[in-house]
Amino acid sequence: MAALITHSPILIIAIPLLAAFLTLPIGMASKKARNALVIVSLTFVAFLVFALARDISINGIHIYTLGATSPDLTTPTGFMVPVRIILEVDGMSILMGIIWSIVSLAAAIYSLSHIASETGQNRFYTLLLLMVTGGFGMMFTGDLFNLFVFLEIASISGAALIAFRTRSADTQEGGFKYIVVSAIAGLMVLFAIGLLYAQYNLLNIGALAQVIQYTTLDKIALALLLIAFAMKTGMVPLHLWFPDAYSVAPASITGMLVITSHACMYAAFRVCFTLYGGVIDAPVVGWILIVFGLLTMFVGVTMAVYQKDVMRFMSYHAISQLGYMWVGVGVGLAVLGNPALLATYGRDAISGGIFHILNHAMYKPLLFFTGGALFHYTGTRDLTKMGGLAHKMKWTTILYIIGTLSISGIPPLNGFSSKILIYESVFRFNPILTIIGIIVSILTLASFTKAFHSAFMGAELPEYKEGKEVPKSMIIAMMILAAGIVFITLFPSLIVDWAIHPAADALIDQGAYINAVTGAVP
Amino acid sequence: MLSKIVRTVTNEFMLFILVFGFYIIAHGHLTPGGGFQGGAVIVSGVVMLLVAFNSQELKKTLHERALSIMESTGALIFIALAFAGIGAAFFYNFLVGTPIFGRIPATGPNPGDIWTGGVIPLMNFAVGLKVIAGLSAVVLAMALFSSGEEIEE
Amino acid sequence: MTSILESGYAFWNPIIWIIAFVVVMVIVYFFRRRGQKQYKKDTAQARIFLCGEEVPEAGQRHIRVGNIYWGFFETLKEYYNQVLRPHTGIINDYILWFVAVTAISVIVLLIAGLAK
Amino acid sequence: MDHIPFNFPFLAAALLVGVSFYIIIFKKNLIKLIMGVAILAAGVNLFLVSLGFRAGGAAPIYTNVTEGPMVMPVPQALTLTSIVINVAVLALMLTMVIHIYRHTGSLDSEKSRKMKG
Repeated sequence: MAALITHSPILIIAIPLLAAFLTLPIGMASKKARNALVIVSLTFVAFLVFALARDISINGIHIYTLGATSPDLTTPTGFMVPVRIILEVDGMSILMGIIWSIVSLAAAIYSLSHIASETGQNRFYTLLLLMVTGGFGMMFTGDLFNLFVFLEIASISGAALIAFRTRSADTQEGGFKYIVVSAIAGLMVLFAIGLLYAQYNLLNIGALAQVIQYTTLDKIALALLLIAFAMKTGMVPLHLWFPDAYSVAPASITGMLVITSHACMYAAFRVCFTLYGGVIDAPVVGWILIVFGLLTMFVGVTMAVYQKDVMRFMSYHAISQLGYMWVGVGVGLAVLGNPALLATYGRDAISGGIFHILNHAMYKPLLFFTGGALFHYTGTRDLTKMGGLAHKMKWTTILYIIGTLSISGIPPLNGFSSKILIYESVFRFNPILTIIGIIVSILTLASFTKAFHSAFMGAELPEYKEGKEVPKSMIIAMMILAAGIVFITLFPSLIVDWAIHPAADALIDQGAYINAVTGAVP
Repeated sequence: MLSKIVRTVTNEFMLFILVFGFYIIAHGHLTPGGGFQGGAVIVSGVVMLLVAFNSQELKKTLHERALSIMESTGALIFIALAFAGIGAAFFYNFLVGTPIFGRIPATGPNPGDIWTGGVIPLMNFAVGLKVIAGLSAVVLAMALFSSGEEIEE
Repeated sequence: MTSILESGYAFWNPIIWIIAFVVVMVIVYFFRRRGQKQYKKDTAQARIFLCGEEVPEAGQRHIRVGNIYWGFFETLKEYYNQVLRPHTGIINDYILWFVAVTAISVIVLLIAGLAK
Repeated sequence: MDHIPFNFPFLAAALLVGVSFYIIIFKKNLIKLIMGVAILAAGVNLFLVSLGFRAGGAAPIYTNVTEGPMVMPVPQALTLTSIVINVAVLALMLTMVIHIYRHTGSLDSEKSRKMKG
């Protein structure tokens, strides 16, 4: 068990990779065996993630050096700086890892019946597992170039999955837009990494953070990294590709793509807080994040009210919710240089932003899955053609209501507990931010009521009289996420104390991240 | 399908391209090159075959299914080699000092010894296998696409 | 208690909300119990009554998504005209926005650096 | 004036990046757009590989090398990885464009789009 935990960071990345290339030979022999392989490997990965989380909460940051004689040997004998690939898992990384393990497992279970009628399922699961690898890699790596590689792995497999259903033109268009945007964002990240490498000859984030100077080139690199990751996240006005790509993907993949967005957001936070943490012009960058965050919230939600396609509608909501996180963490970043303000409300703002990532990662895939269930039942994404579906889809309706109440921040549910953290801490920074946040929340509820009415309410329509509730595996996948929502709803302070505050402290405390790499010199 | 002269020359050249590609793969740990580069060289031969014969002809020899299995095998060998070092750490070069590719060359300029590098030459072969299969499948699929045929699975 | 979330001003406890919710549900159930039970199913008593008019078919009766919030969009027409303009759906424009935002960020960061 | 030849690769990289962004933003043909992405990748790769250049350096491989300075190996490894990734990206893009052309009969990014707003 101890050895398993020691090696768990790389096992979490490598097991989906191994399973990805096993799906093809096994899937040719038996479909059932392949499905079992996918589910079992992802369950095992989820178990490893939770075991690692427990270890990190006890022993602090977990370091893993690839190819070394011992995993904690970060700097090889005879070298001054870390040269090997290093995985570094701290409180923030492991929180993202927990989210990703739950959502990817739910998405795989959902796919079992959502994809059942498509051809090329072996490839589908290969790509899905590769995407899982890419996501975990982005979250756990302590090396800038590795971040780029895993970003590209996640992007390429994601684009292929978006375009998986080749029958219709819009999937191809969505996949093409996603891959073009990803390729350009990825290349800009690489360019920025080159700028940093040219000055410091380092790629390790911790070692780089120790020597970084904030020269003009560093500023350009910061802007490139920040905006490239923000584009992958879907920040207004760089969100235009987001609904195009997310609305056409199979619903299980859309749920996972939301978390890859969060992974890019995590990378942006990592760059701002850890890489540039000591030297960054915190108020300016913080205000950039806040301004774009407000724009994201407001434009996202107003565009969502306008939509008539159920998946596009939810995609715009995903954009709008991402704005809350940018604002929360942006406020924290703006007061990073001021310990007094940071203690009064900065830490709470960052915690609220991160808590919102966790909550959003539970209810948004759930809503996308219900959207996929609607598509599964009706064969269309067009809300104007739907109506009266609650008569037939009882489980989907209940789960949709849970997701709706949660995303709108209706009090007993988890969406509210993170929003109140953001509102109250941000209010002390600038009251206008809270007011806009509340308006956006109201509009969110209004638009979800509209979608709920047009899809589920009303008399039973003659064209949907026939048909059954969606298959069991889809319901189970939605149930997993709904159970997560209920758990966070009932025990918000348990979650905040055990997961969110360590994550926020991991972002604020740059020194611990650096020491974990450079302090371990033998 | 191009003329008989082109086809014959292509067939003859294919051997040299294969040999050169494998040379690059095998010497990946000593000279510039490696799995991807050597694989790409061999796939350039496949592209040449594709030009000389047409995609329908080539499809009879290069089966989609075989290419898929070959690609998966290459990837699996690579990951298995990485996993094999997990006694120390993932990707640990456990073959150094053993009879297989285990010689340790002197640091500094040396004439080059093929029997060095530990798992690196083996990984080069695995990557080479994957690249040959993967890129061949890509060019073949695109050629079939543009000739208007659907590929199954 | 693991449910109480302390924020800056006050505390937040979902359990209280759930208890309140349950109490409201009990009251609602009480009122529902007091309703008529003697009506006959599958007769005119249970049918929809619309001032004696013919009730339209289910498909006609349902208010579709396009007709909801008409007034909202009518009021915000100007805003929507503006905000829909960048949503062209053309991939080239997406990259133009990226270049523009990156350029603005670089300029902002450089000017902020000069001010110090 | 001594340093000008060594800055030349960076100027070329900047030129490539500029040209590629011009193509990506202003050319509506999807195949040209893919070419733009390829040129952008080439520009970034050129930038990376010229970072590691040292005047008079030999290739960073010990086999049969002459004594003297070597260029830096890490940027070359980065460039190689980036090239491999770009092969995958370009292949995927081309496949999707083939599909788009099949469905819509057009390669124009304005005419072939189905989604907006």
